[in-house]
Amino acid sequence: MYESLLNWLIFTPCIGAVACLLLPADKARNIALGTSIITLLMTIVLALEFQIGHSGPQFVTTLQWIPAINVQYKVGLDGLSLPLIVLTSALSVLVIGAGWKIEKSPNIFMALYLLLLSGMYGVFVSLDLVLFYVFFEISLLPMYFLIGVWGGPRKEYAAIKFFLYTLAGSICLLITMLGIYNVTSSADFVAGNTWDMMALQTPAIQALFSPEGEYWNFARWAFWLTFIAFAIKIPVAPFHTWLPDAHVEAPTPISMILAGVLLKMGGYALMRITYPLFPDAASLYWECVACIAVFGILYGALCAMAQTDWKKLVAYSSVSHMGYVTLGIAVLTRTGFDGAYYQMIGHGITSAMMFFLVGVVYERAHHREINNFGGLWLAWPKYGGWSMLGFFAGMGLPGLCGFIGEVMVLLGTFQAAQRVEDPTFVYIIGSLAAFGVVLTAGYILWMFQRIYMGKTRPEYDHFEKPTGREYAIMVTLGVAALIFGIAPILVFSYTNATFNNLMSVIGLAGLTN
Amino acid sequence: MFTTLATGIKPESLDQVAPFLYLIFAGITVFSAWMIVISQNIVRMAMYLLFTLGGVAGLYFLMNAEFLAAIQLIVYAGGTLILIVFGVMLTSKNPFMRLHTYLWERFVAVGLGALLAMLTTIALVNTPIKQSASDQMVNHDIHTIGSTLLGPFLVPFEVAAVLLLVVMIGAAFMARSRA
Amino acid sequence: MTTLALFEPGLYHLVGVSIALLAAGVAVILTKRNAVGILMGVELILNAAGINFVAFNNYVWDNAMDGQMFTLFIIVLAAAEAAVALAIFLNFYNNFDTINVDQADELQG
Amino acid sequence: MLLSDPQWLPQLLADLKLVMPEVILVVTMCMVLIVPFFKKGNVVLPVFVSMFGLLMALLYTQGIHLGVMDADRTGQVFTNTLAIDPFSSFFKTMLMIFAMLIIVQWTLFGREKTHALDAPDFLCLLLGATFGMCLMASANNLIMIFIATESASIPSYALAGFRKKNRMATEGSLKYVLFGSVSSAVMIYGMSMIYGVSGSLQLSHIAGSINQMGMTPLMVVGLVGMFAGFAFKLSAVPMHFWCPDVFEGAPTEVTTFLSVASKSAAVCMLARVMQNLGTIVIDEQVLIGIALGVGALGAVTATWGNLVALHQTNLKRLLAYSSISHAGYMIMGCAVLLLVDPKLILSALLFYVLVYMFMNLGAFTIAAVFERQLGTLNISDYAGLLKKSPVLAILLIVFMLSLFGMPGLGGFMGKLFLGVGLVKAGTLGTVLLGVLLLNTLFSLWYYLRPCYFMVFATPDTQKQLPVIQPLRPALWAILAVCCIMLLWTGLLPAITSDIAQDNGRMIVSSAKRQIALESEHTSTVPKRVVFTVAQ
Repeated sequence: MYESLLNWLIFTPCIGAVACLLLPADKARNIALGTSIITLLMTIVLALEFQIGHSGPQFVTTLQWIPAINVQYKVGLDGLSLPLIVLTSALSVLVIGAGWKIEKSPNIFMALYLLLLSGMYGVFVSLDLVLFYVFFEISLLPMYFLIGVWGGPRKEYAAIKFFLYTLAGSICLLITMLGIYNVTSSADFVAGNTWDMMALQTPAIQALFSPEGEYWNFARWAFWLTFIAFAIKIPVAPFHTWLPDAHVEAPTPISMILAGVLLKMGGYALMRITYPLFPDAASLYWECVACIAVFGILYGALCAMAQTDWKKLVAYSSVSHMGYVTLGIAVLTRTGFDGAYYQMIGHGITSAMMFFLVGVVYERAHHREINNFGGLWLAWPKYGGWSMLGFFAGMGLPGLCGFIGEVMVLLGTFQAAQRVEDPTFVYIIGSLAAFGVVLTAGYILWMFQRIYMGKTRPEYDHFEKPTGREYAIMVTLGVAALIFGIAPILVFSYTNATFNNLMSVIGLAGLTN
Repeated sequence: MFTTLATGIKPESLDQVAPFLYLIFAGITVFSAWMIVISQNIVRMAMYLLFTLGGVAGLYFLMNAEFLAAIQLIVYAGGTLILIVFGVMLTSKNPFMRLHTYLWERFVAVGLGALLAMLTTIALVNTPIKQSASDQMVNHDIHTIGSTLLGPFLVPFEVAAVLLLVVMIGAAFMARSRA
Repeated sequence: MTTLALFEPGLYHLVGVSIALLAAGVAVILTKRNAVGILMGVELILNAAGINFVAFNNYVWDNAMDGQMFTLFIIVLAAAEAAVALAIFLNFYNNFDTINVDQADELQG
Repeated sequence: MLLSDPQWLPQLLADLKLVMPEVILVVTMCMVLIVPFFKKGNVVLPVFVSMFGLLMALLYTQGIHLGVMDADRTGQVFTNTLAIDPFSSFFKTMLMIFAMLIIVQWTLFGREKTHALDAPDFLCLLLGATFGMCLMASANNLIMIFIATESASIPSYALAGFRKKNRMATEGSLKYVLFGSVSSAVMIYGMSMIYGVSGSLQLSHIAGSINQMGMTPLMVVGLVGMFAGFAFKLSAVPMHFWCPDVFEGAPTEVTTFLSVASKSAAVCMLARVMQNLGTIVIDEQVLIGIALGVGALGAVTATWGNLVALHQTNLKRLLAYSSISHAGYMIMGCAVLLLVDPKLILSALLFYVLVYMFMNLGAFTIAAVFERQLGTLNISDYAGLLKKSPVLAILLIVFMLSLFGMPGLGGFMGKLFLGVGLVKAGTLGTVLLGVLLLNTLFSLWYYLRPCYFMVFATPDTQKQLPVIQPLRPALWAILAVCCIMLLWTGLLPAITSDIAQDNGRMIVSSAKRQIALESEHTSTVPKRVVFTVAQ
């Protein structure tokens, strides 16, 4: 009965987008909200029907899409995708709430947003590489227009930069896909080519990817290409420069969805494509990737510390936090993977909340200069309280959702010492990553002090108090941050079986746990 | 001449003067061709082109292609060239219009032409040209020409007819004066 | 064969003439400013190709008439092309009062 | 097929059946010319006649293709001058549909600018060019290649200058005819060298002679000359100067026709030459050498087209340069034909041509609407157009994104199929693939420029653009067809790509037999090349 529900989940937002465009503009908000609530309900049904303890994809639909080169329309839901789908659905409702006051052509805004939603669902559920690529790119285009039309003063620059960077990444992915085609349709592989992610993990194809004897075999360069493709999306430090611009210029709801879900596409894709498909290369280059990740953590944190633009600070904190995701994946331990995944969920909640908190103030103050704020708590005590919850969750305070991910990543990193001969490198990496936590606490507390503490300012009296709609969003996110800080089992019960399977594919499960 | 066209057999005497004829025709052709390059007067250029075309016709005649030589004279020298001369006369108010080209341009052009010629010559000299598969030689008489034209070359022949129709339409359209 | 002949004109002699014509044609195309002049250069190259075809047909590939036939079509084409080209030149001249191709620079890069 | 052969008449009739589409086109041309004698100054009648003729030719092509007319006699007709195979039939079908759409476009746009008495001339030239392009797709020997190219080009010269009083149009057509005649002369010179070395005009024999003699220097000269001629038709880089000028000056419907039909016909012709070489030539080195040369041509073309397009401000010129770069991609596809399973690449090329046709038709149609109604082609004047005419703006964005290769639209699938073919071709293919993808990345910049101005930029208050009047239904139909085709080929390419795949077959004349023949004759002694005049 629920078999085809996943397809409806992907395409319902598309239908909603068309409805937004065709029906009168003032109905667009209601249509979008209705659509996102419907998808949320669908997601809840999927989550309830999901068989826990089953590692493979469920609710699978397989159709021949382009038979000429054996491309399939194959979607399915497994432990890796389900929590992210739930996160997407839940955030999508809140984001529409946050964008309720958009005045400039709300119908086109909502239509593009719903199209983006389709793209995001598609990315998280597609099990065929070409299909994945198509959704990956389709999610780019609405984002370009959403930033470029509804953004801040330098919106065009930010939009084109975002587009070009991510597109460069997608092209790396495309090269890999064509390479996979080349390998799997070669003469010594009789089964014919395939783009099916599950089929590509089988030993027969793995042997083709990394033949003996050749140093730069296909798996190794494909690993780096896909890594760059997704590192741009995450973003990992050297490829991150699009992110601060995009975040600063994007309107609040778009920043929320960008930080909350779009960045997760990178981490998800690393876990879904790069690591299971090229595990040999992953274990060969793990030190290198770990170094990049730790550099990202520290660089992001230091940059955040140096910012005077509030939103830019939050944006750099995303770079730093997503560094933990990369690190957790890079160290190739079960705990690290769990931590990285949990960090994605946690960051999805906290970053959305942080951007929303910034947006609430920006809407009233029309500037984001940290040094020109102060004493906000006294002006709006209730808002101040929820802000504290949000920022401290982002900081990784124990009991809140940011903590679990970071700690597990660090534990996973130190666990990696067990499988290497000389653990010095692991200890250095681990210590530096742990130092990142200190830096995070530093910049968040310092920012918090400069904005919320101290004497209140006279101009706050002219500000409209945060409305009930805004409190509702804050409360929902804050409560989620609390719940996920206390009960990680909510996520791990879904992911456990799939991660067991993933570790056995990567071939290091026995080594570490 | 007529016997030649009809039978493809040449009078014996022609054989003996062939080298001289070759020298004369080749000389006319190449000399006039290069005079076109040098000449600054468009009418003179057209005149030299006439000599070139005539010389080429002579060379065709030497190479057992009498029909082609005749066609070259009738269609090319008699038709196309007249067209060009008309073009010259219609498009220049001054019938002895001079073309101004800089000296260095002429040097560069001649240099490039010489370079091209040299490359082609080198390629030609370094290429062993082999004999065809069969050793039977075709008669170049008018009968063979006709049956070849309507045999293996039927489609190009018909297409050329259509092409000429289209060209007629196009040229008539371009040249007629209607608003 | 004969006592009169100083040499026997052969393939290389004819192709030599053709190459000289080609070079002249290229030089004409590159130097002349007048569209009709350029067309003359084109005619020279076409004639060079024609000589090649007939020479190769006569001296090397004499089992068929392909080369001669090709030359026949070249002559037809040259006439056709010249007709259309001159009509276009005339039209250009009516609009610009010149057929100097350097004047054709309203459209740029 | 000599006249003395008693079988010549039945043979001729049988062959004639297979070239019926071309014959129908010629008959239609004549009809279009005759029609004014019955009703002078009428436009509808010639349009109707030519549409009917194209439709008949289309049906006949399909009939031949499906084997309804003559089940087992597709192949080489008229002593191998023409090859009627699925590849050429598919291309012809697309070409006829395209010509019909062009005539519709012309009837809506250009007709008022054309004198009613000139309408038959226009249609006749258009049909003549279509006829030439049909032959280009089938041409199987040098003389056919030469004469088909000319019969496609010469009407195009006249078409480009069809607006006689327009200075830009005349200038464009002058440049076109000069470049065209020079490059065709070079092509013919190259062919004469090829003939000199191989002794045949037949493509398969020429390839066979490469087998026999190796790649002689003269053959190299000949091939370079011939490809230079092709490069002109393809507007490949050293020969591309005519393209933007002609495209800007010519009437938009002619621009559309030239940018799509003449280029894709040239691609088909190049593909056939390459396919003949690839099937028959054995020497690996020679094949790689040719592929390298053609691939470099394609790579340079694509890159140059994109680089120059980056700073174009005129929509039509931008599209012209974009079409140069697309030609480059297709040339790259032709280059690797020598190295991989040709069916894969041929079907990819057919699919690409199909998609390219609709992308360009759509984009140029909108450019024509803007040119007519707004009176400007300057992209920066389109600021804020999304508000004023949202549907047209969105459609233009769709076409631009498809030209760029956005997934979900046909352009992406075309590039994907091409990429799939390229990646199978070893190192050369991989390098070309890299060029293709890098170019795709760069091209985003200029394809987004119209989108940027229409969507983001604030309109200049000084300049008041006229309001766009409602378009005619037929025009909406063209745009809708283009858009639907792009979505269809982009989202559900299975059917189209299957058709392309089924048609990606080309008959290479008696390849195996040829190779056998060559091996028998390898021992022939070189003939003395100096003879007396009379032997």
